[in-house]
Amino acid sequence: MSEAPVTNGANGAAQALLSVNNIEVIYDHVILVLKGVSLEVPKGGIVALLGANGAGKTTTLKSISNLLGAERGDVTKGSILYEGTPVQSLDPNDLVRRGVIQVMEGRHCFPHLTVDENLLTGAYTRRDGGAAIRDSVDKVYEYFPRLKDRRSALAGYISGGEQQMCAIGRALMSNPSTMLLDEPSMGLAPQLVEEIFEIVKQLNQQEGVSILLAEQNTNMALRYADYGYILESGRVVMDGVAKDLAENEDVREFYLGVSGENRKSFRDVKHYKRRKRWLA
Amino acid sequence: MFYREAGQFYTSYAKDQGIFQLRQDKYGLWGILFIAFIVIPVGLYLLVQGGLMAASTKDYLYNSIFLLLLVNSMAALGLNILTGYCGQISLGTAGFMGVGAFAAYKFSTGMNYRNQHEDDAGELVSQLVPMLPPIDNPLILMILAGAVTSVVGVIFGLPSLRIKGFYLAVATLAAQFFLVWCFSRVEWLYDYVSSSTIQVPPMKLFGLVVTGSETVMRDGQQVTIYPAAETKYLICLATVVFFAFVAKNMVRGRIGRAWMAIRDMDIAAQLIGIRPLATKLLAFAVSSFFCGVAGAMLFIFYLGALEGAEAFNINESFAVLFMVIIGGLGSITGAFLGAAFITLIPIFLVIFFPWLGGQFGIPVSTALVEHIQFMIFGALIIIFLIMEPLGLARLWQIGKERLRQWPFPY
Amino acid sequence: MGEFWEFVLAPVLIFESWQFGMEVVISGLLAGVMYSLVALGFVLIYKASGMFNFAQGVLVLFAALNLAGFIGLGIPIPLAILLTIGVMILFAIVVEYLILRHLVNQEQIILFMATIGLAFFLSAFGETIWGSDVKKLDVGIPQGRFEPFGIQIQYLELTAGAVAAALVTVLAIFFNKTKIGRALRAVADDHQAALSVGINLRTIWIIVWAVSGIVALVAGTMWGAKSGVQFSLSEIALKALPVLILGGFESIPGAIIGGLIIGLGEKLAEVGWGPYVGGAIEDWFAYILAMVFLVFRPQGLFGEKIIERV
Amino acid sequence: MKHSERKFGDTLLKVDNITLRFGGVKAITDVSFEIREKQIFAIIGPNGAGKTSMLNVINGFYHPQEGTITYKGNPRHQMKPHEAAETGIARTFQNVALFRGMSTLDNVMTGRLLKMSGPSMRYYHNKLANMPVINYLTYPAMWFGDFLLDSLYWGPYQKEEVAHRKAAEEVIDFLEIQSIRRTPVGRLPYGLQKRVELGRALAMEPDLLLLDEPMAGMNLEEKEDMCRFVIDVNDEFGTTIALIEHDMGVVMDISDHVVVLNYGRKISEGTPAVVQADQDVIDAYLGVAHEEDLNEN
Amino acid sequence: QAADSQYFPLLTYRTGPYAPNGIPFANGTIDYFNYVNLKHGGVNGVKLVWEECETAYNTKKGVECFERLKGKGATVVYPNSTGITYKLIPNAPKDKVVILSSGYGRTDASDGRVFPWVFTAPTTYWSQASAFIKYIGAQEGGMDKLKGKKIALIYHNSAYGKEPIRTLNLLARKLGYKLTTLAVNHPGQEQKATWLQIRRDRPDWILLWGWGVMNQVAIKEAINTGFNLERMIGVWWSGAETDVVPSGAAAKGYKAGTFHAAGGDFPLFHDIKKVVYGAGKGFKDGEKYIGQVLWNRGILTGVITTEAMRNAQKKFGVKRVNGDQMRWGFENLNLTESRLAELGLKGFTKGIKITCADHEGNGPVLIQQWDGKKWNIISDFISPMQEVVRPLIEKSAAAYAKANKITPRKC
Ligand SMILES: Nc1ncnc2c1ncn2[C@@H]1O[C@H](COP(=O)(O)OP(=O)(O)OP(=O)(O)O)[C@@H](O)[C@H]1O
Ligand SMILES: Nc1ncnc2c1ncn2[C@@H]1O[C@H](COP(=O)(O)OP(=O)(O)OP(=O)(O)O)[C@@H](O)[C@H]1O
Ligand SMILES: [Mg+2]
Ligand SMILES: [Mg+2]
Repeated sequence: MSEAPVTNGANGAAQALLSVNNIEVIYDHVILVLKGVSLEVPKGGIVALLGANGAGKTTTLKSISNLLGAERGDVTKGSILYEGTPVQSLDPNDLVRRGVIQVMEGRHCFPHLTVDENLLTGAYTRRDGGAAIRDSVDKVYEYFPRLKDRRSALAGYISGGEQQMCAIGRALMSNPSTMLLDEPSMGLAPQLVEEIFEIVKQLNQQEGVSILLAEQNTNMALRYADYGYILESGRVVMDGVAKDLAENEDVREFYLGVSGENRKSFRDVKHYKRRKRWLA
Repeated sequence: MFYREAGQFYTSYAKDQGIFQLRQDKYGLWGILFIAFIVIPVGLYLLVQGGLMAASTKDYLYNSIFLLLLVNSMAALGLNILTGYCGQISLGTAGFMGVGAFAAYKFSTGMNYRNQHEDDAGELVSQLVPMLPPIDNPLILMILAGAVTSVVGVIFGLPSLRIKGFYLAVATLAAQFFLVWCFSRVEWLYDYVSSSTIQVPPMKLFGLVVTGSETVMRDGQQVTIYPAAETKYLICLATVVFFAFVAKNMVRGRIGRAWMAIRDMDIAAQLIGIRPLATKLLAFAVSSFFCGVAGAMLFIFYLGALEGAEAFNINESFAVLFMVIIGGLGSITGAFLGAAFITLIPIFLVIFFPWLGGQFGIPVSTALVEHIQFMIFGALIIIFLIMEPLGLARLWQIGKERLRQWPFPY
Repeated sequence: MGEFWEFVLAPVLIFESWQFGMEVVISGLLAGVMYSLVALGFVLIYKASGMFNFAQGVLVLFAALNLAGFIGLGIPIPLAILLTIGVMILFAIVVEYLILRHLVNQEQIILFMATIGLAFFLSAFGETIWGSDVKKLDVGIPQGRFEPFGIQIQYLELTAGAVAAALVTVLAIFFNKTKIGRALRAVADDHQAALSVGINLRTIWIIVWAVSGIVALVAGTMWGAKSGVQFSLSEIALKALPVLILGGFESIPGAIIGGLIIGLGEKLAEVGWGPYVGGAIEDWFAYILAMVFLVFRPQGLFGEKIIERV
Repeated sequence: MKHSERKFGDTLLKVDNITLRFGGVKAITDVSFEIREKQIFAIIGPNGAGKTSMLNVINGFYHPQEGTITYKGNPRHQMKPHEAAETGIARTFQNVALFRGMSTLDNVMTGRLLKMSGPSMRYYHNKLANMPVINYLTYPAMWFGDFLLDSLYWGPYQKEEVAHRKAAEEVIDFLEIQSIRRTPVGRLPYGLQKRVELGRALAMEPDLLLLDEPMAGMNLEEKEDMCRFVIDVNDEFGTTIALIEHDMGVVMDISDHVVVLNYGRKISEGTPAVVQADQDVIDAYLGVAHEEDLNEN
Repeated sequence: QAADSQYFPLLTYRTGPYAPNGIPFANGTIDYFNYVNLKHGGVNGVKLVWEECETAYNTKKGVECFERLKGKGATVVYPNSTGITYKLIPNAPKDKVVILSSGYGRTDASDGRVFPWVFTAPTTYWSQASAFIKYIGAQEGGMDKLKGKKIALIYHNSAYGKEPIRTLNLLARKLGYKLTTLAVNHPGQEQKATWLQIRRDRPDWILLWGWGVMNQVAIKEAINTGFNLERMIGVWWSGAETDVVPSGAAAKGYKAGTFHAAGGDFPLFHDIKKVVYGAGKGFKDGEKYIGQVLWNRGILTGVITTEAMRNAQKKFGVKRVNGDQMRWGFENLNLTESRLAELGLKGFTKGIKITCADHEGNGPVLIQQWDGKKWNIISDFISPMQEVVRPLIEKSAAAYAKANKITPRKC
């Protein structure tokens, strides 16, 4: 397992905080989803994980945070190291204690808990006392004033976007040192999307939080990330420094859309399916 | 390698809508039916004739194993429709089976009611007056039993509009307890006999004795004919196969899709136009019909005489639910697999342990066997669930998927 | 008054003799509390994992069997109680290790089925170890009765009432005022999300199963004092189920209130209507009563709201 | 075709002064608008503004405390969701609400249910509309007959099933999800699930299609595909579409008319261009950065 | 199967809710068989072999057991549960297996003309019910004193529990007492409502027709509500040691019916202790059951069987008897008191004489009482009111014959 080939790291200089080496994931004993994915997150970096629907982004994140077991998925090959130690045998809660927290796709709030309680649950692993936790709650409410209005509503009843904020806020409550964000911008109003990325950046710069970000909003993701990986059908097909990726022609065509004067209206999109060159 | 769809194309939707996606599956089913209908009866007959098997062993296989298996499969099919396909957990199955049994009894004896009066001497005289001609055709009885049970099932299904999940499960116990109470309290149901026990009257089908016995003169001698185990077996088998076919048709068509929609997400189902109450009640009706047939079958063929409160007690309800869950919710095959598991494993263990003990010269007490059997059975349930929460049917399916891909691992 | 009305009003008419009426009421309420003791165990586990623990009845039997067994071995009662508590904690650990951790994030019905397997196992296991004969269980709960104003009240039931009240208070405080309480509800809502925020499902489950085992011990002691300890003890779970749905699966106080309503309702019905229809109606009456409440409040009186939203 | 040239029909749905409260929370306050036939109608607004709630009101899942809804000229009161569906309103959901245990094909086929005999008495009503007197006896009888045929999968029923399968396959082809026909939808990635959900709604051949954030969680390419489907549905079948979306690019490009909600109130309404320029909208929703973003593009 | 052995399937229940009763009962019969083998080398040299099968008192399981074992040469079966008895009766003539249900099962099967294969010897529920009334009459100072008395029947809500109602009702019409029936559902853990009704009605006598935990709770409730236990009589399935265990000494005074002596003071029992347990051939922990009510009942079953078998051997001059022969042996059994004494069971029960028409024998009933430590017989044998019971049996059997198209034998 440990013999997995060393991948082309982000940039040899920064020490890899999290490294995923050539993992293979199988669901339900029969469905092979990840076919050897390797990636690295340097300490203090923001790494974006891009790719189409079903490419395996969520699966990658879940295998890092050890949540796959709950979905009858298995990492059958490869290894995952966090701060140099393998984490596959750890409980998810051990990882959280070590500072790795995941915002799950699909707004997994606790529906029968109020927004407030949801946030407090996020601080479950913290040991620094009630006052500090209250401060964090206030900070989350500062980020998301809309949540504050609905703080005593059951999370099951709040709107989709509010649930998304709740899930993100809940993750922030644990004072993480590494965050795995699975499509944080989904379903949020444009203004808020901007804000979310600002928050991410702020956490990264001020508190040194390392971030692995799975996103569909490629535009935004590449703007904020340092490094990016592009996943297609369970394989990394391209990776590189975010700026370079953003300049790459293929990436521009398929993920970013052509901006500027040439920007096509969604109304005029051609009625034929284009083929991605690298899938040939 | 051989279990592949390679080369099998369907050129019409009608074909593609067939029960089986794979020709091999179809042949498999025909094979199983062939075994069940022909190989088993003929084979056992030959074995007994050839002196390789005791006649009583053959009877044991039919009367205690095959019949019970068929009855349980029938009940599991019924519950699977309700719980597996429509998502309504019910613990009233035994009660509904009881309704079927008692309905069959009442129809078979002509719906007697009691006419009671005091005669001149002040003695109480009572007599039973039939309201309908007695029916002695078991097939008709089973259908009637199913129909009556449907009605009862619909009544007890009404609260399902409001009550969901485990709340509904527990609420259906109301049906269970109430019905069982009726079986021991409503004297009309058991023709006023003091012990509240019902007994199946003699019946014939196609000239064959099915229940009871018949005394005829043959060569100037009185001969009593008892029902052959094969007769009972084949009747039950045909019934179960027919209803399994019906169930499969229902669940793969529009009705089944409506049920599954309600099961998977009832709000979304409503928003695409499915009426929740009607759909759930239909599931209750169909499921109860099946359970009613199973109850009638249990009564007519398997037990012959029964006491409602005992034969249909709550544990039977649980047993059927186990079959459905272990077999696989929402799978017709699963109903059979589950019934086989729950019916056969305990019998197997009970026979196996004393045998094993015998091999080592250790006498095993029956109580210990029973306890070990329970422990192993419980452990097996847990192990299976951990291995595959979706039941034996899913395990079976995974096996097939693997086979399809074989020899490639994924 | 016509016969019809006499029948309809039968449960009220028993108050013609107010002493008897009061006796029915008090007995009913106290019997209800006895059910609550069993229902509490269900509530605890459901609250913490969304698991409908079919094995709760067997757990009651198992706990009582152990206690009676230890006492039967000549161990002094306080020590026997401690030992039994130890066994229940050990049991919780084993259950978590062998079963629960493998069933994270499964559907409720699957969890339910697993507890059935557990019930099979445990009942046989307990009897294999301690035998099947009826065991006397006497831990010094006062027997006998007293009769203020000619109303008969039994000490055993009064004790049960007091114990239940104490238990509920303690448990309610424990689960509502501590961080664990919130975590429990989170776990019951969504295993995966709970994992993702760092809640240790395993510890939570061990705690809850152990507490629920201890509650089962209390219930087993009370019921065992009444009937001796034997297999049938596991079947009182069926009497606790209507209490459970009436009060709501997640509510500790609900278990008590539900118990009171069910106990009172079924006794009034049985004493009032029973004689007219041949008796033994209380079993189904309890369920029908609970069902009627559910039709108006599908989550029980104090259960958590069923969230319907798209 | 530029949308300024597009022609719309009569008013299909009219929403008048709707107010919806949950306890103390006002999700919608006094909102009115009209959706015309063949229009692509967008509802936008910040999170929690009441957009989803509005759709829920339209298809009968929520019952507003005040206000009226007129659909196809008929005012409705306390309509049940399945009745809304019977009158031709279909929708997709913000948090995907597929039937997870079923395959893609079956999910799409459930969309055909209302068009099939059997489940809906309305079907018989339509079929027998000119024999009013005997209806109440014949509906159940016919239903039961169909039910029996169903259980044997025989004759007319099989034909019907095949016919609907054909219709479902058309939808599947249209959405290009042929390859996942037999896959249980629970296993599909999020984006495909959204597409299947659209397929289920389309299979209903609705008059009014409500889409709740159909493009959330998709990348550019997939969004383009989705837009194309929406436009095609609108063009080819003339289906009226009301959609909620947070991607301004999409909304501005494909919608004909936009309503903006904020805190449950309507703050602006008009063509995309008008709305985009509205300062209230910019403050409440689009944000300054986005303004730049759009300008920059 | 060896010619010098006779096979017995034993449907016993050592687990489940009724296990506490089932264990001593099963042990009794087996201990006796064991004893016969060890002491006498079997019955006339024919070794008794047997096989137990656990029914857990569940009909389905019992049926499965019987079907499995009957082919191994069974000639007699003890269904040990009313439900199983009912199920086995119709097939008995075909299976050629005698059904012996002593003191349980189907009472009207005592009519040997309709049920040639079923034996209820020595007594039945209906006999017991009438004997109880006789006993109560005697206690009250004459049958005429029964008029206006209130008798409450607390019964297990099942076929078993309902058996006596018909007889008791009939007698109530005749003798003028007032009968209230109070049903208790299985398992009977909770009987508050029943005992509240007892408190309200204040009956003069209570008859307890319970089973399993229901007995223990009923006795406890009687004590707790302060009912005079001297006036509470349990059926013979409510009068074993296990039933009074939870109450212990407090149950002193409680009475129950039985059809054989209580206690272990019979020469046979001492001999069993010596021959079986002394040689280490008994059950583990089994010795404690010797002399217990249900163990004694198990012995009686064994005795009736071996005596019937002996009878058949003599008549047909065979060693191993087949089903038909066994049936003859039962039908012509005359177990006299002197024979009982020979067996070391002097006074254990009244002589049993079975005839072609009457498969019950003479149906003697005894009353025993719990003195806080053990059961003591406190009455003489009470003969049931045959003039009332027998016509009931015949009527009921005739109805069965009609429904099942059976032509009764001529006797
Ligand atoms: N529980 C599961 N069982 C079986 N297959 C699954 C399961 N979860 C995901 N898959 C499959 O794994 C593949 C990758 O899914 P994943 O959710 O990781 O993709 P993704 O990149 O996150 O897509 P999206 O952008 O839509 O979220 C998909 O093809 C999906 O069908
Ligand atoms: N059933 C309900 N019970 C209580 N409050 C509700 C309910 N449904 C909606 N709300 C509240 O109404 C408000 C509007 O919710 P809605 O879902 O309509 O927002 P939305 O505009 O769709 O937002 P988003 O863009 O985030 O999806 C929210 O604050 C929500 O909490
Ligand atoms: Mg994803
Ligand atoms: Mg919304």
